[in-house]
Amino acid sequence: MQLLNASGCLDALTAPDVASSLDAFVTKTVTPEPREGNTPVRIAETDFGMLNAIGLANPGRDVFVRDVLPRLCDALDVPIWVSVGGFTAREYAETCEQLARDEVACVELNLSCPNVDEAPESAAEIVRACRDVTAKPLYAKVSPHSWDMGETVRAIEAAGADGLSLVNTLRGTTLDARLRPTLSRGTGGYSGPALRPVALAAVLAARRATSLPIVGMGGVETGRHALELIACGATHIALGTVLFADPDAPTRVRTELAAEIKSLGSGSAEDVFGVALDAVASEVNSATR
Amino acid sequence: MQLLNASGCLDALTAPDVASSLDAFVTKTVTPEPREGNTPVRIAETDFGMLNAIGLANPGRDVFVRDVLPRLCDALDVPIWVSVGGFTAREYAETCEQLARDEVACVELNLSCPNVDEAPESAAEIVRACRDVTAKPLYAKVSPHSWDMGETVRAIEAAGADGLSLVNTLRGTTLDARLRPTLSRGTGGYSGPALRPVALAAVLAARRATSLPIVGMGGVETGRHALELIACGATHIALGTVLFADPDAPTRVRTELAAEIKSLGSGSAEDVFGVALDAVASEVNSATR
Amino acid sequence: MSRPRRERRSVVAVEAIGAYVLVRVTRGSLDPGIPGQFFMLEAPGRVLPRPMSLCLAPRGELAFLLDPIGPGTRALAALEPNDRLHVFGPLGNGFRLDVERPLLVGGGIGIAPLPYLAEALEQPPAVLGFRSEHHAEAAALLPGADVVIDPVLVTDAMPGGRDVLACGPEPMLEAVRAIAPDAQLAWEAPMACGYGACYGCVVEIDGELKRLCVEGPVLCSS
Amino acid sequence: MSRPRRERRSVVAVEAIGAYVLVRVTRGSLDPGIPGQFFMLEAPGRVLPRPMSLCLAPRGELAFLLDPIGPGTRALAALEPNDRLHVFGPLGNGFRLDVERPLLVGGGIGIAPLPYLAEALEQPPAVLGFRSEHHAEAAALLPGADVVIDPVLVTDAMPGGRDVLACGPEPMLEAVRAIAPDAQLAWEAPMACGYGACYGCVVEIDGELKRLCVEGPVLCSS
Ligand SMILES: Cc1cc2nc3c(=O)[nH]c(=O)nc-3n(C[C@H](O)[C@H](O)[C@H](O)COP(=O)(O)OP(=O)(O)OC[C@H]3O[C@@H](n4cnc5c(N)ncnc54)[C@H](O)[C@@H]3O)c2cc1C
Ligand SMILES: Cc1cc2nc3c(=O)[nH]c(=O)nc-3n(C[C@H](O)[C@H](O)[C@H](O)COP(=O)(O)OP(=O)(O)OC[C@H]3O[C@@H](n4cnc5c(N)ncnc54)[C@H](O)[C@@H]3O)c2cc1C
Ligand SMILES: Cc1cc2nc3c(=O)[nH]c(=O)nc-3n(C[C@H](O)[C@H](O)[C@H](O)COP(=O)(O)O)c2cc1C
Ligand SMILES: Cc1cc2nc3c(=O)[nH]c(=O)nc-3n(C[C@H](O)[C@H](O)[C@H](O)COP(=O)(O)O)c2cc1C
Ligand code: FES
Ligand code: FES
Repeated sequence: MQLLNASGCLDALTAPDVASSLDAFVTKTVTPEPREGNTPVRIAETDFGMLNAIGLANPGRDVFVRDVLPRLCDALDVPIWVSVGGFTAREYAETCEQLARDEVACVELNLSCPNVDEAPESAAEIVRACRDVTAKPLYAKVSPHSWDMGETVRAIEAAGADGLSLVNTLRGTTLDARLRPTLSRGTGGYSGPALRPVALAAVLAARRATSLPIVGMGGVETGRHALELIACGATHIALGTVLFADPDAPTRVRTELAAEIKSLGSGSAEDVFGVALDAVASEVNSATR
Repeated sequence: MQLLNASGCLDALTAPDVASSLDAFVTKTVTPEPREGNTPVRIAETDFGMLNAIGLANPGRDVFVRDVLPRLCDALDVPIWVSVGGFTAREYAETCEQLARDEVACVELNLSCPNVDEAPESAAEIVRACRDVTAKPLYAKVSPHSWDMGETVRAIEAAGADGLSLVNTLRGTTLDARLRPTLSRGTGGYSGPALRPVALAAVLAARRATSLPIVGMGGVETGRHALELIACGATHIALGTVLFADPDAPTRVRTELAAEIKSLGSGSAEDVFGVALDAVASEVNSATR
Repeated sequence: MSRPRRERRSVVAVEAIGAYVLVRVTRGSLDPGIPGQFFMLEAPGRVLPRPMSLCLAPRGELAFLLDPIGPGTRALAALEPNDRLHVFGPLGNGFRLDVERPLLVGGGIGIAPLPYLAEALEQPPAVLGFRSEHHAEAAALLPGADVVIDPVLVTDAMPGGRDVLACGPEPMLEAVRAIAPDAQLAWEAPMACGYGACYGCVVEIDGELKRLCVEGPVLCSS
Repeated sequence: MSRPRRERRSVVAVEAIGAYVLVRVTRGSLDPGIPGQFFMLEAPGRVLPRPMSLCLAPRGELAFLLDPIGPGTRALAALEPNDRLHVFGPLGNGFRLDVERPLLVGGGIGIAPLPYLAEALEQPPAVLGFRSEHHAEAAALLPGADVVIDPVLVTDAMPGGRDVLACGPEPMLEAVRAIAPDAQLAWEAPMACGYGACYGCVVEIDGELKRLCVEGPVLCSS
């Protein structure tokens, strides 16, 4: 079990100590061209989560590879995962080619970018195009809006992905007191505690469809939340929104998770892995009264 | 503005007084064959919502039309909307044919049944098949898992729908203390407060794509919540999960909504209708410092 | 039968009774109903209310005995005097009281509806089973009851030839039914609404899945 | 510059000061930092913490002045002595203190960082603007300050030829900048993290969108 940050939820150059407390650091999504991102207001709290419409602000792949990546290597001891975004399969693949460097431990394909159609064919097409040009481990990051998670996941696996990252944000809106959307863009990505049941269901459905490694995420705030994702079939855990409230969350969650596992009488995360799947298969309690 | 119950969240025969406090009563989804529904456990609370896996328990369309519908008419003074489910466009259409009776004010097509693929073509196909056989008002009920709400809604409108119902539940899972899914089926529909930002975003996106009437729902608990859906473009409001906690919610929400509208200096819900859309179009505040 | 009402009531007192907690609220114009009926109690901070049998109906009050086992019951146990909560009821079908030789049987928190029932039946004999001495302190709510503690079971201590009215965990109810086929048994199921709206609480009754909140919670076992 | 830390602190006192609320917490081993720096305060029941300028640093304490305008600030204002909350800081860049003829300018809750700043600068002259007499009671935190009340504006009362250090609502800061181009201004933006992780707090600085929590909140206006 490795503990990562969720893409876009940590800047390792600004907070290298936080990044170093993880098992691997995942960059914010890198796109072909530099993007300034959306006009503020970009973030808003909701009652049980938050919305963001950062707009994939990033320096573009050229500057990323030339300038940011070397600085990340200097600042960090942990492996670096690069999150890749784009608008066509070819753009994704070209970025993957540029990332064929020792410093990059893994590529995470963000398949939930605006304007990227996430029907299974399209996700698979992107994965296949990248698979053709890179030998790096390829993780596909999937949105919970996918109607049939099993189908999506099987298509992504068939296209050559080495792992999955689940889940990205849901689409959400919140209004201010005067009934205007709080975010300038009107709508943003909904993350945090409210996402937990959605993330558990997505990981469970994906685990039923594949034995690929899965980075589980969505509202994880405590060791117990991480444990539940592992029980649903996550092999690794990523922390997103919780990092905003608590930069010490990696160390805390790790400690809490170890305590949870111990209190179950288990030795390690592996013992708990996927236990929720067995339960559904075996337990159909027909009530007779 | 009409206030309805969300399908599956009220039994008018058991609680006719609650149903009569609405502007119209929506039945639980009726399928071609009788369905006993899922084995318990069927419901579970989560931190900010609830899960249900009732499994479309219903007596089937024949018994519904012959036996339940007349009893509903006797018990209620308010119009009756019938929610229709099925597995093929033809099944939906056949049910619509059976519902060509004066007692039925409106048909709501539940397009988010298990095993019903909700890609725009398929939803549109169902709507078209029903449109061909009925003159009743046809509302299409859409899941928030739809990747492109605008496209889904345009396809549904082109197929002849008279209105939309937004949103159905998200898929969610929750585990008990021993890490087994609380629901026997493993996964269920996630409703309640956590859904609010998702419902607002879905209604906003749908309203951008169509001028059809929209029944907004998802986590409405107060007049303020109803007001926000109206500001995002809902023409009507449905109450779901809140009815379980508060059978008096229809009267309360109506009173609160009137007070909210008054405190905004507006005369009626119509004045507030869609104001959130104007705000996004007009307000792009470029920060200069 | 009295029509259920929903009112915002005030907490009068919250008292520990062994491992359980007795929550007393002002009665307002709520009807205490028939023993075995239940109320939906708003659990502060939770989305859904929780079903609770009426335990006692002191003048001007309604009292509920609860076992703090999860987030909802713990939130209720943490209430303080003058806190307010919505209470909805009475709901469901209670015990039939037209029995000749009543015997009350309770297991664990299943004692909850028995004090109010005992009052209606003029203190009939009772057998109560608990899993520890600490839990058994709740037997004080039913003076004169026979009390057994694990590993002794209520079915070991039940006299024969009685009209049994029982409430307790499912395995206990099954065991009671095995030796007293005509017993009236108060069952449990997870409930979202308590008034027939959600179809969440179904259990198999006469070979069909039926709503326990409408058909029960008290069912005749045979 | 001192490294920010996150600690669980206890509330010492919560005091109303006019329309505002002063929340005093134990200092623990947190560094109060440079005036104009801020802390992220856990807001009970909310998902995200809230940025607050340090207002005062009494011995063994940190004190924050807040305007209860929304769910987060209202939750903070409802804290009671001995309640605990996480405090993370000091964060961002404070005021440069190497100025010759300092003048502090504050508008509304923009007074928050000025008492601690005034201490560091040995009580320089100050001009404060408020929207009502009630709000103006907070001027007691900055003895000797000139106070104006709407419709009179701080810019009407600002003496010239001074090194201005200002905090207040955006329109006030714009107006101050117009007459004092070299002023140091403390800006606000919605923040999720306060330490550069979310890119939520960007504002246009030198023609680019930059993170206010990293580059600011105090910016030199020219
Ligand atoms: C008609 C009726 C009357 C009841 N009367 C009382 C009473 O007087 N006093 C009292 O303490 N409790 C009573 N209960 C049970 C009580 O409602 C539940 O214990 C409570 O809802 C649990 O909520 P929670 O959030 O604390 O725990 P949860 O997290 O909801 O549950 C904790 C554990 O208990 C199990 N569980 C939850 N609800 C039930 C249930 N209804 N049946 C069986 N297992 C369940 C869960 O699966 C879980 O393992 C009654 C239930 C019913 C249906
Ligand atoms: C560096 C910094 C220091 C601050 N110091 C203080 C302080 O010492 N005392 C104090 O009372 N407040 C201070 N603030 C502002 C304070 O953080 C916000 O008022 C608070 O986060 C609002 O949270 P809420 O949940 O109460 O209201 P919300 O519901 O979040 O907001 C209520 C209203 O205020 C607006 N708003 C929210 N946050 C901001 C913001 N940061 N800038 C402009 N408008 C906003 C919203 O759009 C909304 O209209 C500071 C902000 C920053 C960035
Ligand atoms: C501010 C913010 C920015 C994000 N940026 C990205 C991104 O650039 N790429 C990406 O794949 N996911 C991004 N995400 C989604 C997260 O990686 C994660 O999938 C999601 O937030 C759910 O996890 P959480 O509930 O723990 O935050 C972002 C999330 C937030 C809150
Ligand atoms: C117990 C339960 C049963 C439901 N049954 C149906 C159904 O039969 N048909 C349907 O279209 N939606 C059904 N729904 C979804 C609701 O109609 C509604 O779309 C959803 O719950 C969101 O609204 P809410 O958050 O206000 O509950 C059900 C929801 C719940 C909680
Ligand atoms: S609890 Fe809702 S139908 Fe019984
Ligand atoms: S508040 Fe998160 S980057 Fe500034």
